[in-house]
Amino acid sequence: MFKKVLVANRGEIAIRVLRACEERGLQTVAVYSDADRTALHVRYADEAYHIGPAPSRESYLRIDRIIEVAKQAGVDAIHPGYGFLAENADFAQACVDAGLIFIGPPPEAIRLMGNKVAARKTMIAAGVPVVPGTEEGLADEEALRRAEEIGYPLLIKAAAGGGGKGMRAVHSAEEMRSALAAARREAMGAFGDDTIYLEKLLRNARHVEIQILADQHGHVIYLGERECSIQRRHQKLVEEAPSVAVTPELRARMGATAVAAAQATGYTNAGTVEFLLDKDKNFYFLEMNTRLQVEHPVTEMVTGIDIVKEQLAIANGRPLRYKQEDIRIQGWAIECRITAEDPYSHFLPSSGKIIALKEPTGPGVRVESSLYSGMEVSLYYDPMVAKVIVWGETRAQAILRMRRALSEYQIAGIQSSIPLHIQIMESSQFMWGTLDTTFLEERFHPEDTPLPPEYEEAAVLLAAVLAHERGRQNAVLQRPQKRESSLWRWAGRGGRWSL
Amino acid sequence: MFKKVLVANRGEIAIRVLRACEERGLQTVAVYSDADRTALHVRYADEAYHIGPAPSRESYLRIDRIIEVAKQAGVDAIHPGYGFLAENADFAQACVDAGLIFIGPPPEAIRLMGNKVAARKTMIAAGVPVVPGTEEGLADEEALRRAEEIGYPLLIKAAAGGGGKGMRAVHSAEEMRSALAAARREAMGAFGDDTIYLEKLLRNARHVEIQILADQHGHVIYLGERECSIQRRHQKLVEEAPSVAVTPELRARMGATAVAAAQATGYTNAGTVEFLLDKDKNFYFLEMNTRLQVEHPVTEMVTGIDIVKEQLAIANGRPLRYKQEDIRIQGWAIECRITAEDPYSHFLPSSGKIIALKEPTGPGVRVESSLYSGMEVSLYYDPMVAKVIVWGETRAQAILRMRRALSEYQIAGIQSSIPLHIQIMESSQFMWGTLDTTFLEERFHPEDTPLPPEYEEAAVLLAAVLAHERGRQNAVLQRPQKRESSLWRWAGRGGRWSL
Amino acid sequence: MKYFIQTHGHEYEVEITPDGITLNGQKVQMDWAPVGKTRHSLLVDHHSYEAVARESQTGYQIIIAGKPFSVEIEDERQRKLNRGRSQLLPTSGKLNVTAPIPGLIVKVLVDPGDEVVADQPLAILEAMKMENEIRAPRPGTVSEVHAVAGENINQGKPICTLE
Amino acid sequence: MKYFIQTHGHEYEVEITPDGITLNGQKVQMDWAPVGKTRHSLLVDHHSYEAVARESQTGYQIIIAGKPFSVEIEDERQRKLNRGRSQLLPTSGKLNVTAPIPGLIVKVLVDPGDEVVADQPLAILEAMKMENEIRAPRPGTVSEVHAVAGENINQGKPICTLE
Repeated sequence: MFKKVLVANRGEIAIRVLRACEERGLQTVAVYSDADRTALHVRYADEAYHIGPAPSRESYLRIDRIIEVAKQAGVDAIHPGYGFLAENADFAQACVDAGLIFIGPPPEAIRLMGNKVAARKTMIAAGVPVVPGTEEGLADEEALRRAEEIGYPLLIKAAAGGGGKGMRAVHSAEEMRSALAAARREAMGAFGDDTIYLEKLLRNARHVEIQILADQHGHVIYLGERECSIQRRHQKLVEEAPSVAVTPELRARMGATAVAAAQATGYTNAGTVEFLLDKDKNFYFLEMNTRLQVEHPVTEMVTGIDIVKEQLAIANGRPLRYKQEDIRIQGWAIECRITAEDPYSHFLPSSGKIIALKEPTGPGVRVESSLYSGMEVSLYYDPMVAKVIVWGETRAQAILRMRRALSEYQIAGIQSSIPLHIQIMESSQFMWGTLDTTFLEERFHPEDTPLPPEYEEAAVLLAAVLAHERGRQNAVLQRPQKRESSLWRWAGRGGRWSL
Repeated sequence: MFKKVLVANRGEIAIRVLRACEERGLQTVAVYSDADRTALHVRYADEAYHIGPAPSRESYLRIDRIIEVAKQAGVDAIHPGYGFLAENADFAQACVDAGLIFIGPPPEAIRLMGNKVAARKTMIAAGVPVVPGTEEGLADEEALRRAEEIGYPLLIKAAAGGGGKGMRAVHSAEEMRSALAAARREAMGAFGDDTIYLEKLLRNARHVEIQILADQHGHVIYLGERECSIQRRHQKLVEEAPSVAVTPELRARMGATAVAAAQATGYTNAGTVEFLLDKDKNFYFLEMNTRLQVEHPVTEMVTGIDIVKEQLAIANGRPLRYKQEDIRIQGWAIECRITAEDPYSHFLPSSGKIIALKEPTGPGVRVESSLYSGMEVSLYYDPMVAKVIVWGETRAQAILRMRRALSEYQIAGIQSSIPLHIQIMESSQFMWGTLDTTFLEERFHPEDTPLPPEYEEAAVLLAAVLAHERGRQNAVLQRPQKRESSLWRWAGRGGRWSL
Repeated sequence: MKYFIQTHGHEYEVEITPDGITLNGQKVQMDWAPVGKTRHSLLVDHHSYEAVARESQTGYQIIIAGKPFSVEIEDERQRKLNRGRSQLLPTSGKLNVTAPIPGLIVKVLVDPGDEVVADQPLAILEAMKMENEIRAPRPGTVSEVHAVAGENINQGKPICTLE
Repeated sequence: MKYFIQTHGHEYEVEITPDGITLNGQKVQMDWAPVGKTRHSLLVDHHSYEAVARESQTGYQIIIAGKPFSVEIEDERQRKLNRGRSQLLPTSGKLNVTAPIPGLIVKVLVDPGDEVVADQPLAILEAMKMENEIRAPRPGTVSEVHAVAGENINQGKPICTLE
């Protein structure tokens, strides 16, 4: 039984994992870069160690520094969160070599699933349906030739990829060369490797994924599906569980397939098998994420199972506490990813100091956030700064609750994706649930949702009042007499500020 | 179907009700006193109306003003929250007379249950077991005589009472006269009525209550029990659902009794039947609360049912959406009431400005709060300013999660009950669940839980550093030279503040 | 005092006098209460709004119910001053297109002499691991290109100049 | 500089010099980062603490992990000054017992001449609808009673005087 855990991550996921450890009575160790000395995860952990400068290559990606801190702090286990080193087989191996428990799958499973070609072969052998496509490592000319065979539209994908980086959709042969160049450039920048492969782009398909849990004793179960079709540039923005497109029968089939995929790779711990689901309810293996996912809370909300705590139990060698028949899906959960980006200005990343912050709460609302008042949001790391997750008895109730929660969320000092999320929640297409992965970019038109005119009038009136007050104060400062009483002052026993 | 609701309350419960209305797509109206112009409920509602000065007698208890605002704003229905006018039959009647829907039981049921003697008689007739005691309106001499018949210990209770006001426990005949005087004084102050009655005090009994829902079509169901034995001066401090003392068989019996009690009074909407449960699992009717209760969220967390939304549906004339067999208790929920009181100084009410605030969040944590940074906590209203509710798969998990949540809760500017709650959650007696209504006052010894010495050392070091920095700044101000660089300054690329 | 206000392409006129406040000539009943430095509670004819406001160069950035409003404001005096200056605004003259955030110039998509239309991508800037397109704020001719691919560029530095 | 610190009945000595910081003579590695005005992050030998601190009359009120610490602090200079004055502290002289919060005096429980022990209730003060007992901070004789039942009393006003 381990007693002390190092969380090799930052941001909301580090806090998520720290909380789970704390609730299990485990001691916790955080690591931080120069940019994160006052970050919430540092303040939350029992202990914290500095590991380097702000750029992640020099801190959160430094396997050597993290293993060194783990030894210095005397931890038994390391949780990698998601991103950074979470799907780095060398890191998992380095943990094992240092006598530490890696809270995740064995290095071999990470390596196998990280290699898209090997993963594809393993899946085909295990009877898992896959999307038509090529092997990795195509030269440009070969890619052009193979593209004709597969047919357009298709996707160029980075072999080392993940998170939509180095991915491009191509709709015709003419676009192919510039798309190849862009994908390789982005892949090289993000992963130091510009190897690419091609995959058929399924039109009007949904992104539906299955959460699995696998213990070290050969038991594998699935916790139902998540619908993640609301994406922008292949980044998920909104996720929900269950999916309106998945019937109990389909859930059982997809679940069994995901379990078979995990078993074929000797998988343990929590993982996710991602599928494309087409209109005819055919599903195709996309990839397996060998780690905790950003959107895991929606599954937690509808199953009542704490996935991070199960990760700790599995890593401890415990057998699963649940059988497949114990898993019940209750109600509906939705997650919105709050990013520091300006949705009104081409989603440019936004940085700055948080000068006012109010996060939503109340019934059925959960916030996973790295934000605090006074925080400097920098451009060093992923722009996702918080997540709002809601639960409702029905999908409609969950949507209404999400609208309520988003309208309560106040972040001043940076631009955020909140206005976009509000518009998605108010769009009739989203409410009908007719989603696919092109919904956001092709069929969602934020400008179709007009802002209520009374909000605009309130903003106009507030601006006038603030300008008026500022003018009055300036006028008073210029005159060397006692500050004159404001028109807006406390008006006696009525107790109201009013004109 | 009503469209616009006035919430005749303030604080966390007003916000709770406003959120439920918002999630049902209803328009909302808040009312506020002079003290509450910038309160969260005013900022949360669609509309807000001023109703008078800070003292509640001149604002939140002004039936005439509230009905007038309801007409002016064109609302269809009024939700009273808890406290203030929630159990005032005249208010419910005034709503009905004004053509407004009162979101609660009919005035007759409120009146019947508000009269302790009538309620007792009705319960006895319905076969509900009651605690041995007297009728109301005893003179002191008669009370002394009847006390001998009932036997000590006993309780003096205010006939108009509620919330522990005007209640006194008496352990011997000698204490009786001064206790009578104190109870009458407090009852007169709180309710303008010093009528009292006596009730046997059951030793080592638990306070266990049953939540019921009753529609306008004769259906009544129960949503399981809440354990509310952690009390101080008859005020609940910690509540949980389910109760460790209640077996499924006992739950069914108490539930059926609560349903019979509701049916005997023509009850509709949400209500709570309070029982004392003795060590031999005998239970006795205490009183019926004809309103939403402070602790309703723990029931919501374990049943998945939103009680406030059900109140709205019932008031709209809808039949209940649940049958008794649909109600499942899943996991465990605990609530801690956060009050503006100093637990280290005889629970003196604490007022002041909130200068720093961080509320807990994350998996399984719900906060219902009236607090905001910059808020002036006044002495005009109830000292309960927030509630923390957690859900866990087991009671142990819920306790650990509550500890985690409480340690995240930072309120600076006032004293709060948080330290006491942390100590309760850390006490082995609470963990074992061996509770009764005397637990907190007689058997809980906060001083037995020592503060970890390393926290004390950290506090000492911080104080030294702050004093040192202040001294340095003063020294610099006195010398007319350039501000000298702080020992604590950013130390270059290491990026740490350190000595 | 009269204020001339623009937001989302709509124009408003607000007048504040000791007698009251009018919006486009209509009297409104208004109750304003600041909550801390940046937060405000407004009751406009009893309708409640909570807003977060920050000053901007030309007015205020205001968020209400999660929705952002860029509000530009002039009082009578400023309006007269600005009217006099309006010929000088670079609606057709030289305009530097600058980096809105610091990052790496991945590619410059235009050359001197190119005609561009409004919203046409001019360069690709990488920040936070994602590529971002820098677009033309208005049509024009590229007169100069200042940035080169591979360059780390600071916020506010010019990428190219339009004429 | 040396600091003499008391909290919860424990005494500590902290010394801060340009070379480092010691607690009761033991060297500690410490990293302090303020977060806003009242919040502080401390790393003491890598152990992380988040604290909220406010100044008090004699030191600081500090909350760590929900637990409050009243910390009294003197530096070397102050300690010398205070030592000289300590005879003047009213440990046995006149002491006014004052209302800790505003409220209504419901009842006064002592009369002039009464002997009281520490913690004995002296009066009942109603605030927030609840009765609160005002207790003797130390033993003594009641020399004067200033408050009367039914009186609305302000914070800090004397209720009675002990000798």
